[in-house]
Amino acid sequence: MTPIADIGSFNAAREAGMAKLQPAAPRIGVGMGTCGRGNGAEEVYRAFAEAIEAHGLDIRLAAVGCFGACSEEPLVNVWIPGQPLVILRHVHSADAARILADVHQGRIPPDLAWCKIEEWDHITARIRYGAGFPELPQWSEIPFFHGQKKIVLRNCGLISPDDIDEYIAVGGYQALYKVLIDSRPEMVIEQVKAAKLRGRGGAGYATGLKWEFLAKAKDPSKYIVCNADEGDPGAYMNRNEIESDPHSLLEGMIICGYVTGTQQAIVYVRAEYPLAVHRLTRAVEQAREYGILGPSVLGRGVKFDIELVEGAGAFVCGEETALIASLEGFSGRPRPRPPFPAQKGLDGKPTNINNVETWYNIAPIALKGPAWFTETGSARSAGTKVFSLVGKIRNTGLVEMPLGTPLKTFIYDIGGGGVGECSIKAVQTGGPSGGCIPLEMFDTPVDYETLAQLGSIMGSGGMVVMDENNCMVDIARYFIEFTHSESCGKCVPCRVGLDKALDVLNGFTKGAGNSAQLALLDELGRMIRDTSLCGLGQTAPNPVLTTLRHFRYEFDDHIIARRCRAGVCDSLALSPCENSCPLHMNIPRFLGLLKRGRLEDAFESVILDNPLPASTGRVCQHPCDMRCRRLTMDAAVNMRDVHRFIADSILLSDHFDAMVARVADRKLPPTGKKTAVAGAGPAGLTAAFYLALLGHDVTVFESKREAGGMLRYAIPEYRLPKHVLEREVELIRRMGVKFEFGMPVSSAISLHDLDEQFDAVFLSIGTWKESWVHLPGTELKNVIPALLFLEGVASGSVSQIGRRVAVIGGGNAAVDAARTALRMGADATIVYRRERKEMPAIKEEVDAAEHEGVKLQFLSAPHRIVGDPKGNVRALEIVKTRLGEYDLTGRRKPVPTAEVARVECDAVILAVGETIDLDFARGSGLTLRENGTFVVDRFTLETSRPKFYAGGDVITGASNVSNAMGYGKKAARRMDEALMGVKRFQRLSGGFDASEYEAEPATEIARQRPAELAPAMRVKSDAEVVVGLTRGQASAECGRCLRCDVRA
Amino acid sequence: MTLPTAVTPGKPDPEKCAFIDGVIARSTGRPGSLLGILEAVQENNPRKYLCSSELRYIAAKTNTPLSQIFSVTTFYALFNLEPQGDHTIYICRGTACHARGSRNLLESLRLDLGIKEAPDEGGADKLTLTTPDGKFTIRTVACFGQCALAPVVELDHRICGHLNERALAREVDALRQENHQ
Amino acid sequence: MPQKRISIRIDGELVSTVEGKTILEAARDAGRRIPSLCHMDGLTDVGACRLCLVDLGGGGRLAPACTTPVQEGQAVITNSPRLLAYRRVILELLLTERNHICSVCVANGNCELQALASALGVTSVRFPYRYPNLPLDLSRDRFVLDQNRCILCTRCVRVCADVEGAHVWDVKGRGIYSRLISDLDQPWASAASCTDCGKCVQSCPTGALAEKGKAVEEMVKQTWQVTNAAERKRAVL
Amino acid sequence: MIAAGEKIKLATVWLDGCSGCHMSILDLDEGILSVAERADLVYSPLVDTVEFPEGVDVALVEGAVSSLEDASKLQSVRARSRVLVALGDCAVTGNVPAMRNRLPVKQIMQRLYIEGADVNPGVPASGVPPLLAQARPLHEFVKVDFYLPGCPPDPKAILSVLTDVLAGRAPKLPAVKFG
Repeated sequence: MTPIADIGSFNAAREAGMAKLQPAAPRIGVGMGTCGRGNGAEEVYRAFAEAIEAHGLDIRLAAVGCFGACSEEPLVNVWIPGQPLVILRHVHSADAARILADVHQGRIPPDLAWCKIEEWDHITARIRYGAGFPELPQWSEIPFFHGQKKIVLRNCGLISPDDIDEYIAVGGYQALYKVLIDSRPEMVIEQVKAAKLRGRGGAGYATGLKWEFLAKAKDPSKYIVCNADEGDPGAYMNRNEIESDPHSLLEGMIICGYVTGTQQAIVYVRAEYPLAVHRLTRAVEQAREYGILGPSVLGRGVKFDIELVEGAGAFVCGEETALIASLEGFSGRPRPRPPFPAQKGLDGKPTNINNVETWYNIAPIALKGPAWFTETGSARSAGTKVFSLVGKIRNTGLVEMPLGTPLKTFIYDIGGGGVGECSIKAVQTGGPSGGCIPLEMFDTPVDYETLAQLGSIMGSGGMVVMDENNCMVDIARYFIEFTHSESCGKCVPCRVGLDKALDVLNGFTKGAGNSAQLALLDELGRMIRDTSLCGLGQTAPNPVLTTLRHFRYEFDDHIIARRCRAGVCDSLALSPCENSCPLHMNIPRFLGLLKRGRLEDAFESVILDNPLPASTGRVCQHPCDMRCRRLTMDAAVNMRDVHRFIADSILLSDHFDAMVARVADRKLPPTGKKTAVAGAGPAGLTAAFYLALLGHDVTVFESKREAGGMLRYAIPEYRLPKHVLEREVELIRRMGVKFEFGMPVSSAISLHDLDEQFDAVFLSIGTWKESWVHLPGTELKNVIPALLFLEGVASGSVSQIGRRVAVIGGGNAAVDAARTALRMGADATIVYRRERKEMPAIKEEVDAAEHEGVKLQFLSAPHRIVGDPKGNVRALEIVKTRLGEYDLTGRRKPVPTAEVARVECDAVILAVGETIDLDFARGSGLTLRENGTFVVDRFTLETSRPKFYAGGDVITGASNVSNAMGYGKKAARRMDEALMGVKRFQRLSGGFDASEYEAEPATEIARQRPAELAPAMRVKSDAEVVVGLTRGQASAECGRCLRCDVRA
Repeated sequence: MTLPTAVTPGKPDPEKCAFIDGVIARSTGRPGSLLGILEAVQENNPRKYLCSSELRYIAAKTNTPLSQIFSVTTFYALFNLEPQGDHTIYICRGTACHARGSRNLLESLRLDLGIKEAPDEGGADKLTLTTPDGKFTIRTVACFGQCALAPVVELDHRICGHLNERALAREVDALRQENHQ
Repeated sequence: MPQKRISIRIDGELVSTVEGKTILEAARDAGRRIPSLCHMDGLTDVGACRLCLVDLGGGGRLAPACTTPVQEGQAVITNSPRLLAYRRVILELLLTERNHICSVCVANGNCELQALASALGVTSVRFPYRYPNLPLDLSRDRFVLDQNRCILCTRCVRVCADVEGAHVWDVKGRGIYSRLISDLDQPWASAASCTDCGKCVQSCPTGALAEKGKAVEEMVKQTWQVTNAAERKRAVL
Repeated sequence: MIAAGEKIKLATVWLDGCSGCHMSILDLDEGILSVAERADLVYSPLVDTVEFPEGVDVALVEGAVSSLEDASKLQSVRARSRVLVALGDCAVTGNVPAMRNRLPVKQIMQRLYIEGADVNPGVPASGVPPLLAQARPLHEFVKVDFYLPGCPPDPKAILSVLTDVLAGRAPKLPAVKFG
């Protein structure tokens, strides 16, 4: 290899590179970064190589870097001369042969093709590939790439990192050449200053100023250091940059060396990144061979060389003074500043340290100038930043965005939102030095200052997305555990303070903690932040301080209620299913008992946890399914159908009386306390049942004629046969609960009367008012709220509803109403303004409705109801919507378009949600929130009036049956504690010996599904659609439980 | 006090000394040389650790105080002062891996290999555990930078992404089989 | 070359000092003691204990007085309520870290940690004690190392490396698991590098390094001797 | 706070300590007379009341909490006292009793009663309250109103605290030290 010494030899190298990049034959590039390799890219490469060899094909194969879309790996790019570069995704070694066969014939396999690149802006050069493949989208049209601006990552994934010629071909070392020729080093420093380039390692100090210090330092021996000790968990952009494009780093450093008069440089790179070390070593060797490094850079008489030092695994070495100590052969313990490294750094010499990514911006700035650079980014933070988007997000990978881009663009537009059904709740930025930013603040533009205002930092650009399955207390604990183990131990606040903080946080996650400790943690955090010696300690409390600021309620949950809603802190829960259940049913217990054939014991276990097991076994939203650990193996255990089986087997059998007696035997002795429950819905019935078991006198006041609330009046017969509900109510009655029907609280009996006559009162009157949409035409005949319709059908007062029915809404009530209308012989169409996956209704119910023949019309917002002169409905006019910006629930807002359509119909059912009866609420004299719900203590459910508790929809707004029951159960426990002064609730459910249902290895069988009536049969009657599990199925299903309740 | 380093006094064998001399000669005077020397010597050791005779030899040859060498080798996570198992399994404890359940992986692997809880010293958050038969070493790493593959485990330098407990157990079984052959 | 005189304000009071001094020195010259533990006259400062943090105003970070040079016109606050509260927390943290049982300690009554706790009004500790299980090194004839009392100020490390030139001591591990070691973490008596000079013992602010045979309250450190030795050495160099 | 001029009920409690702090109380010398004028000693190792009485105004508690019995006694002391003073290092820091904390109880018992026994080796099982895993200071169990460190605390400091409390003032501690 001859050194490059003039423009001629420079151009020769460039042409050689171009011939490799765009040869006369097709070229296939396999993405061989570490993440590609982790996904099998090596096998893919080998398969290509072998097949090319075996068939003697004239196809060039190259190992390129990573294109950033980690979730689509392995990525392969294919270039057929004259055509665009096509990116293929999820390529497996088995695909190699057919790809080659296609490419050989000038085709691209359509199933693997993702997008195409017709021309690429390497910033330092433009490379034109060609036009063609009209069926393929441009790369920038892919949501993951849309809006990205690749300055730092300009070459990543397109050129071979092991080949300096290819780098030169795309304009590499041209900036260096220009700078050397221009021979005005101070100009370059001015340009870097004018470009407002700030350190990309996190602190954001102006790079140009640092260079100026170094240039001014008179010492003849000084150092430039590249900090490639990337240690932030969750951030891997530096690894990728070096692995994919090592020469850009070298070029940036050489330019700095020349303009600051420095001859020695060091790259301090993590030993955990072997591939990066390997590629960088190779790049340095090549640069030396070409005379780009060495005694006379590009023949211009400037001396510069680069050494590689492998860090040995210490996060604190990211701190510049610790890094210097490490280079000097000491433990990486930071040193106080002053003196600053620019004055006295490595071996006491002036030293400038910049992060990897900072260096990647140098060549573009030197070539295109500061004005071009500042076009991108925000006013204070110019340019782009590479972020690693990972965690609970659909599209993971490295994204390079202009600084100042709002957070929600990252999360929803590029990241594609949460994984599965889970909703995102926070983003952690800046690694262990950063903080958690809650959903409500996703509008925040991402730059150095705004993140700092939120208590976080930019850091190296890690963005770890957290969803509802992540516990923020655990996350705070995790980060402190990390910094605790990475603390160098030199200064007291960090060494001992973090140990104390970890102690406190460990306690919280185990259910040992109190508010005094919470206050102490806050004080300690501030103290560590303000007094620690180095950046590690000063920022280590950020994850705690931000979670305390933004997620205080989760800390309260752990400390006061001893609950972890996310189900992460396993000492606080029996099992993930129990934790997710609003009633906290001991699910492993009833599964274990039934598995052993102990049906009656299983029933006792179930009924003590849940007084409406047959109803909830049919209509519960079953959050347990989402949390079941079996889900990671095949499918969740069908817990809901098993407890329905258990409940049906007893409630609907002649064991009923005997079992009622057994449950009644558990009643605690009479206490003499009188309690009242307002509302006989799920919450009220549940509270009444437990209050009775606890020995209190219970009277339930209900405005309607029968008990059950929504279960009785809103859920249709075909989902929940009323005779099943009646047995449950009967059981509750036999526990001694008295019912007063036709007695609405406030009109028939006042709160004042209740106060006088009872020792404690539980208000659970539900949400019975249908929300009304302001829509022209709602005054027409046959426009009816869903709840009123369903209630009318349930009570027999409504028996027909026209021939063609349009139902507006996407919740359970909408689906129930449509299916009920179907059973009355009507045609039903559900009109919903968002997409199917966003319907709040239970998925199985939507599917069933569709099978039965309900039509679903999505992205349709009601516009007006068209009537005839007689006041009859003729049609529903709808405006088609499209999905626009993301709202704060992480769903995209439906935006009306100009397109209008008609749904011909003669009746319209409005199912847009229920609200609280505001007249009652206002009349109660209790403190209310703006939406009319009662203000209660989150943990005790006490209202603003002594003795009065509230739960269910009256405090949450319309929710679902199980949530309401959970509140009923909690209220009974809290009321009992207040009445009796001791905690007695646990006494109710004792008496189950764990050995009775010992764990055994789980079986491998698939999830058991209950039989259903054929759709054609269903619509002809009210018969129950889901038949339920057979005994054999139920018992087999129990064997699938992994028994998370058993701890090693 | 039981001291692992006091058990192997004396000088490393001549072959090893020659190797160490070579490494030192190549790196003397270069920045970061001590770390580089220690890394190379550990890599050269068949059990991938630094024994005290090696440490003493390096100290003498590089004119570095013994206590400084010990400080360095215990400060950086990369260095081992104990022999490592035939197979090394690294569990990534980075944030993305944590958010996707790497703690459960670590726990189940520990139970699977029959290793009792780590001793308090050194902290459970940064651990190196070797099975009594010396077949497996479990280690944690702060972050592999493989976050998009979370949760990630490295088995004998092979990265495996998107693992669950069952898949990890299968991988470990495969290593065990390898051992038997 | 005569050093340039400058004036700074310490807690509002105008103080004249010379360029090149640290805030800690300037304050002491002016008769103001800023609490410190890792500082010892004659040794290079490391800014580790953070007790001498002072407020330089302007909303910036707090700065350690021992390593921050004075600057003309500087306004230094050494005793704001925030600083006092932080110092107390630092002492609390140190007291919980190891087993500081003053009543049975050889340095009782002559301990810098104990004296500072008393002076700053630390009468109890709000954080849980760690009670680590730590060894006592009695191997040497004349001296004892009791890890239970060590606060990792590294005065011994520095005096041994910089003044005596032996570098017997260093710190192993990191974070809360940091421990003082001699040579390859071996019994002190077997550390060949030790010259038995005892400078480390005299430099130790607590009872961690002590003369053998001393009973409770008997160990009085002659720190000044070490300081003199260090200054003599510096003068020679 | 104690109203000035009222005769108060004073109690002293001895948990896991050497009784040195009580000796220090006795060392108040003539100071004790001024205290006696203003206070009735209603419970103490020095008097023979068995049950800790209700309505105590000031309780001085010596010693660390080492056994289940200490813990439950301390709970009732706290419940029945208006002002609780942690008296001496054992109560404030754990001090000497806490020196066992680094070792598991079982190991200590083994060493003491089995390996160290000349006759009848065996861990006593009856008549002794079960030890807690660690001896810990009072404030880890109950709220402590004032801390009076020292081993033993200086009698002058005790007197100063008592005088302040008797006068209805928040005690202003003279300079005290651990140890």
